[in-house]
Amino acid sequence: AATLDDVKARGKLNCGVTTGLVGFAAPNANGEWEGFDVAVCRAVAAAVLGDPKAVEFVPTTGKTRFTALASGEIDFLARNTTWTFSRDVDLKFDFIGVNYYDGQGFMVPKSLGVSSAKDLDGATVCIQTGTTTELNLADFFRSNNISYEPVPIETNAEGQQQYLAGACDTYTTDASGLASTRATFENPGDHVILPEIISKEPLGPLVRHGDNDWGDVTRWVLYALIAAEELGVTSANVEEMSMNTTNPEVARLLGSEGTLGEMLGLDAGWAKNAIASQGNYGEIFAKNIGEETPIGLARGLNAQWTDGGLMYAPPFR
Amino acid sequence: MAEQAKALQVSDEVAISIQGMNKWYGTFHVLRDIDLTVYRGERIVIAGPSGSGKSTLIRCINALEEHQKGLIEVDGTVLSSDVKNIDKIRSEVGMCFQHFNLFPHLTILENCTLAPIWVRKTPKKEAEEIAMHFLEKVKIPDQADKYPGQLSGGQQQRVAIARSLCMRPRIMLFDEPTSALDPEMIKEVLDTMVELAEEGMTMLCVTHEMGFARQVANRVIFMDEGQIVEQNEPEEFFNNPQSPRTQLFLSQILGH
Amino acid sequence: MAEQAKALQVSDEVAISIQGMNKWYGTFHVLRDIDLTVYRGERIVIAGPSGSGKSTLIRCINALEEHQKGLIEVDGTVLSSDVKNIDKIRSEVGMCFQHFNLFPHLTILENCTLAPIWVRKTPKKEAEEIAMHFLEKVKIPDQADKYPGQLSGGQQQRVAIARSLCMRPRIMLFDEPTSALDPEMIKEVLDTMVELAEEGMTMLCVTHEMGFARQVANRVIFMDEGQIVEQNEPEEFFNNPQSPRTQLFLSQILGH
Amino acid sequence: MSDTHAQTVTYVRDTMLPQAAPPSTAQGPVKWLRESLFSSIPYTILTIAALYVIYVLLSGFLPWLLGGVWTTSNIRECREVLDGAAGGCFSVLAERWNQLLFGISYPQDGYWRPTLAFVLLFVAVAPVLFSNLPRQLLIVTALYPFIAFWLIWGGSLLVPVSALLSIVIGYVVYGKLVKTSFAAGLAGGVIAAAVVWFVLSMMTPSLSGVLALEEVASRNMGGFMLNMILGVVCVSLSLPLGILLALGRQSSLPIIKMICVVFIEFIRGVPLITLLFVANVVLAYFLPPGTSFDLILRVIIMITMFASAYIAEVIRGGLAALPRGQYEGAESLGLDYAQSMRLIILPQALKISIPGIVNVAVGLFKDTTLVSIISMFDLVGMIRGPILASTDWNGVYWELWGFAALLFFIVCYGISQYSQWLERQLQTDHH
Amino acid sequence: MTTMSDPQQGSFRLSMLLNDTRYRSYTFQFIALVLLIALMAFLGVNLMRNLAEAGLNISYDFLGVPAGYDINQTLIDYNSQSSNLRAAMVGIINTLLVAFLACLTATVIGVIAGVARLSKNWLVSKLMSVYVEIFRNIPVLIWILMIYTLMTAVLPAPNAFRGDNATSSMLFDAFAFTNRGVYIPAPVWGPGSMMVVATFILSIIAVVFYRRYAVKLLFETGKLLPTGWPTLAILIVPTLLMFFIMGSPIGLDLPALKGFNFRGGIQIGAPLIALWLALSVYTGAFIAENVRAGIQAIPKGQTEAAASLGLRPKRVMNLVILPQALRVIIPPLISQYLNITKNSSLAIAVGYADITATLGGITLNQTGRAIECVLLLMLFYLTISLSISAIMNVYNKNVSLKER
Ligand SMILES: Nc1ncnc2c1ncn2[C@@H]1O[C@H](COP(=O)(O)OP(=O)(O)OP(=O)(O)O)[C@@H](O)[C@H]1O
Ligand SMILES: Nc1ncnc2c1ncn2[C@@H]1O[C@H](COP(=O)(O)OP(=O)(O)OP(=O)(O)O)[C@@H](O)[C@H]1O
Ligand SMILES: NC(=O)CC[C@H](N)C(=O)O
Ligand SMILES: [Mg+2]
Ligand SMILES: [Mg+2]
Repeated sequence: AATLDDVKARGKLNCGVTTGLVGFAAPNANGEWEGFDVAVCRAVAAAVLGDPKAVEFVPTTGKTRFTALASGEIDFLARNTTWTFSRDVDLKFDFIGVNYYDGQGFMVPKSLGVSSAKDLDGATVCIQTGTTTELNLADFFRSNNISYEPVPIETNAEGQQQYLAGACDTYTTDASGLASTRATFENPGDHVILPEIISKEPLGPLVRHGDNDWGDVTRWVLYALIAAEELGVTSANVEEMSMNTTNPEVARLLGSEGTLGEMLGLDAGWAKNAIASQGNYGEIFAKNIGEETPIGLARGLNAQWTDGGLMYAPPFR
Repeated sequence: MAEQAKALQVSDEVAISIQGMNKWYGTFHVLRDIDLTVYRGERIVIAGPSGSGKSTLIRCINALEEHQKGLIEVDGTVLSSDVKNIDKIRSEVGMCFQHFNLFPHLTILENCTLAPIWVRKTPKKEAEEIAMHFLEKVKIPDQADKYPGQLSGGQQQRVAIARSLCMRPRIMLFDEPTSALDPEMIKEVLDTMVELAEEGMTMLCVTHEMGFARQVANRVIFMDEGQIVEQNEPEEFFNNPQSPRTQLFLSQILGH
Repeated sequence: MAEQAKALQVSDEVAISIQGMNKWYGTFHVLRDIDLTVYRGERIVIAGPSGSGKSTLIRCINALEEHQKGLIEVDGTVLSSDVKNIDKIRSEVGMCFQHFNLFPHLTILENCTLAPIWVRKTPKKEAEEIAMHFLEKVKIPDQADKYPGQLSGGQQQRVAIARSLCMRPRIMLFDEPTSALDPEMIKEVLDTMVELAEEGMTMLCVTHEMGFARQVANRVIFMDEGQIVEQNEPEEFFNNPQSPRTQLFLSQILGH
Repeated sequence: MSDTHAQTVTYVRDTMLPQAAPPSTAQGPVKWLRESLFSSIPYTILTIAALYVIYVLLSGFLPWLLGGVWTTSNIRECREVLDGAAGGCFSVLAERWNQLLFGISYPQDGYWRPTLAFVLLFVAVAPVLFSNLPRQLLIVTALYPFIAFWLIWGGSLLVPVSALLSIVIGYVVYGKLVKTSFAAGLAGGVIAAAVVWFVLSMMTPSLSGVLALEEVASRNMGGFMLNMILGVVCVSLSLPLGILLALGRQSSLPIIKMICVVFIEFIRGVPLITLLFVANVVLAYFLPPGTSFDLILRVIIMITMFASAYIAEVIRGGLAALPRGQYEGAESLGLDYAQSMRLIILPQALKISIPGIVNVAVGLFKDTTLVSIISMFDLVGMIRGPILASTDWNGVYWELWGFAALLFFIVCYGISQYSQWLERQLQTDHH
Repeated sequence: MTTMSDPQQGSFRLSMLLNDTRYRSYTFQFIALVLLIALMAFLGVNLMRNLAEAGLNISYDFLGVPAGYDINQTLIDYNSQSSNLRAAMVGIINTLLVAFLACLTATVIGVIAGVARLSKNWLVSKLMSVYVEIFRNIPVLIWILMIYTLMTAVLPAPNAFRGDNATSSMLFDAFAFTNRGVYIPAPVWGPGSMMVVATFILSIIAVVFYRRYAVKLLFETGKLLPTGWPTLAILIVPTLLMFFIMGSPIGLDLPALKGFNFRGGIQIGAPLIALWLALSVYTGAFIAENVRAGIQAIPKGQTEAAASLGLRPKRVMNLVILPQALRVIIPPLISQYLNITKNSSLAIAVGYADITATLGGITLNQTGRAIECVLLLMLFYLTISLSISAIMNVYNKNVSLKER
């Protein structure tokens, strides 16, 4: 059950992603996967195998993702998955951290004239099955004592279809998912995301419970990306920084000092490879979902702790 | 017995009259200018090579096939495409098929009472009595509650005859009623038919049983290529055929 | 010819010996205490009413049916449940069925070579030569490449005989080999069997062909209700039956 | 005219009438129209109703089909070009052609490989389907699995060659031993094949570059190709399994019979979807820890089991249709069980069963679309997932569904026509 | 009964296990059994180890835990606080509902198409062949998805009914076809409505009795009563009378646009309709083939014999052809029903909450109890199919034609 050895032997990382959520994970016209979650997969591959392209992407739905991971079909699941108690404890997975702090929101057409989620009494709601949002939705409406009709769907693509066809009045999922879905609309301006955020959705990658070595590897790759931003290491300057840095933590991170890589069972340049290929956390964010992209998400909670956000990597020591 | 059957009176009343009747299957001319008058009480045997149109002729008479030209009149009713007329004629004319065509999902008794009840509106009880009467006549009253599948071929054909008789037809048509039977059973069925003949039923019978023809027919009609080629009394027909075709046919059949 | 066949020597060597054999179907006692010794070269005809167990007896001899009590010894091999013994006996004993049971998906030649090749491990070439030899013997070598469906019943039965012979059996069993045939074809098959008899083959034959029995058998066995009721030489058997059952049976068969 | 009367019946025709042409009402288009379309008032109403239905269907369908646009690169352009006119955006088919047929991740320069395998498939199945073709073609059939495997999955040619070699050697050994006993033959054959395979597979890795095509992992198969692969592989695998199950179910040995009955009835009692769920979510729990089949393999296992249960029932029908005499004939000649099955019973039973098997195959092929529900990207999965989700083609439903329906229709209709032809063939040629 | 007496009895040799017909069947069965047990043990041990390794266990406690999710179409009381078991019940009922509806319509479609395919009207019969060939040669999943797309993408959304310049309008102000489903009026049972319903039920019984009486009268006296219009009259008149006598106690609750959706009336959700229609037309094509084959299996001679006895075409059909054809048609028909039930599991593709979607989908996912859920799911389908084939066996025994 040593996943790390399996991955090395195989020469490829099997990484579970969504079936398509632009900005997070979606194949482009050439069939290459791109996105925020994809970058994490590639960073892990770069760190473990030295090659960011050595990844098999396995598209999963909200329903199939956990069985894919549990059955060993994938080694690593990076699919905007919410860290919850039962998934961690009961389903026997280990979340290795949080790469996006999110919450559940609602999107409605402007023409509907709704300005608050509490006005949605009697609405038809598109909802992905097998997700936390499905459960939150039930709780939200019940606690507010209003009614709704769920339209269960399997994938974001279907949700988008139904929503645009007017088969549901509102679409609810993680706010980031809503933003990315809206970005693909012909007229994104015709739709608004309601102000209520009805839940906490800390999204993070996860691995099977019990293989702590593999858990450590992936956890620290993620932290390496976050720490890199904090320490000012970018894909552009990583080579240079690894040669001549005065900051001992940067040196340890990039493998020019200490044996962190060895301790993980990787080579010394593990973090360097990851950062060089994907950039640091901030770069990844900006490139895939940041304000410059059509998705246009602000850093908000996902800013570094030094900027008042929640991104906080433990020390590399 | 034969003598007795032959001696029966043939009345002057016309039972079936066919005039200038023609039939085509697509462009194939099956029946050509058929003229035939059958008197009440006549017993006619139709013979001829395979494909000569014997079955077709018989089936035209009770409107199982449509004819395209000419006139068929049965018991004074002209056969037209009028459903009423067809119904009338069919209830006058009974028909017996080569393969019996009993209804396998009904008992023998039900087979016999079905049409009297639904067509003639005979009360069931009465219909059953009639049916038993005719079943006795064909000598199988004890099989009344069995299903057709449980009877032998000869018994089935006799039931088929009884079934037709239950409608009290004035004319019976037989289309090779014995040719699907084993030799022993042929006799059973022919005996039944001879008895019918003795009672004066008007009968048209397609058959190659020349013995039967000799014994009961008062006319034998020979068909070839859709036409009536020759007709005569049985003795004459067999002993002294006129047309060369008839001669050829008889030489084949009898030599066999 | 008959005389010639009859004149053949019957050796003292025992071919089949059956002692106290009993068989049940479920609780139905089909064969009761059968004792029978067949000498090499003997030609035995088994007769008896339907259901008397003739087929069952024959089928027990080559283990198509299992018997439950008693001893069957064929050519010195005791029939036990040992597969080796069964195989040995089956390759000594040829069998001919009422319905031929040819393999319709194989040509005549393939039908005949199948068992020699797969059971006797004869090379194909040799097997084909043998097969042609026997097909000539039954007078249909020219049909070798046809399929059974293309032959007449009589021809099929002769192929079935040839097929058995190809295994060079020392004993042949026939179960009503002619009863599924048309009268003309019966003769063809009987002729073939007479020839076989003339060559001294040990034969057990269930048949109602009394002519055949008279001509070739040197013993006729009469069975009823699963028991051997009477056995005798054909002349005696037919002219002077002892048991009342035999008398009754013969009167029915011969009077027919 | 004859003047028949009861008393003077004698009549002889002296001139035979010739064939005459039927009256115009009894022939030609007039008769056809009258009889097949307007024979009575209700029929006439029906005809008019049917004509109306046809009109409605065609008037909706034809402009859409004929006015279609084939060359735009996304739905917005397409709508612009159409400018409100009726017409389909068939450009989605042109633009996503390769994805529809091969999925998203099959190497782009390798499309010729599955295409070639597909073409060869026809050569390979032809001699099986049409018994009047030369028997030598069966060699192609026998080689096909290896060629197709190599073409589609790639890798060194040596792998399929050594598999072929070990099977051939195994068969030779089997052929040598089977004359003594079937069990010995089978065991010997299997062992020989395994040994050869083992020896060869020790050698092949060092030669992995020889005649190698780029390797493609199973999970990269997609599109219609995936449906074809699943259909062909599962039907061929399920045939032998189905035969064994059918024989087992006919067996007189109660335990073996019971095992087969339970298996068959169980499989036939549950929907394929639940079996796919098993493949997807629970099968891994039943395999030794650490083994991880990829999903396609698991799906193939489940679909094969599914198909074999249905095929077993078809073959059982074929077995039951054989007269008892065939079994007895074989037995009385001294053939043992294995021989009589292989030489006498199965050839006949299988022949009777072919139409039924073909029907199962068609049903199975249609059912391969169900894998899209466990998020595999077969043709339906491709359409529901990546293509409809993409910003470019979001909203082009009918063109895509129509295309998928058409592909399946062509294949299934073709096969079912074949099976009907075969049934007619079988009806006429019972010798 | 004694066994075959043979001289070697008692001296048992090992080779007899393979060569003796008495023992070798036991040998083979023993081997098969051992193999089976080995396989089971192998799977079982793996399961244990895998579960232990993952720290899971098999337990059905989750069935009692609140499900936490909502279901849109339920026939029984259900909310997100109901247990998973209750959710499974909802699923079972929904499966049975759609299967029942689809069986009904598929039969109607199939019978009509099958009979029409035999029609002498060339156009009609060709049209039906085209229907049959098209529908049975395209996967049912594609049909389900197409019809669902048709529902959601072509029908108007409820807000198209809104406002002064609404682009869509309701049919008779009572029926609304929207992309969320179809809304139809629901009956409202006022006081006294029970009387009306009771009258109606009594009328149905009366019709049955009337028809029986008609046949009996025919059998007894030969008088044939008309059955067509009296049936209609008995069905309608008393009920209508009672309805007015009781002061129109049954009202209609018409659907009306309120808020986001139509409220009131009965809503039939789009997924249900898509599934129902698709299963009906798809299976209808197969049933049409069965019906056609069944009718064609009856020899032409039967029709001719009946006709020559003077029976009219309608009677020929009812008294002679149908009773025979039904024996041929019903067994395949029942297995088509079974197929419908199994294919209804494709509900999951359109989000209809059948048993596969609730127990095998959401519950499985939210609880992670994969093995348990799949097991229960299979058990359910197995129960259904075994009961149906039991029924079929009984039927086959009862109707088989009596032969010699
Ligand atoms: N439905 C049909 N369509 C076309 N041709 C037909 C049809 N029925 C019969 N025929 C043809 O009409 C001719 C006369 O057929 P018919 O059955 O009347 O002959 P038959 O004298 O009864 O022969 P048989 O002694 O073989 O019964 C035959 O050539 C036959 O092929
Ligand atoms: N498989 C079986 N199971 C039960 N009873 C059987 C079986 N086969 C035959 N019988 C019965 O055993 C009896 C003897 O049958 P067998 O076939 O040996 O008679 P037979 O003398 O050959 O008659 P026939 O002349 O009709 O062939 C018959 O009463 C038959 O009903
Ligand atoms: N919408 C999604 O696919 C994910 C939903 C949510 N974050 C979950 O993990 O359940
Ligand atoms: Mg005829
Ligand atoms: Mg017998």
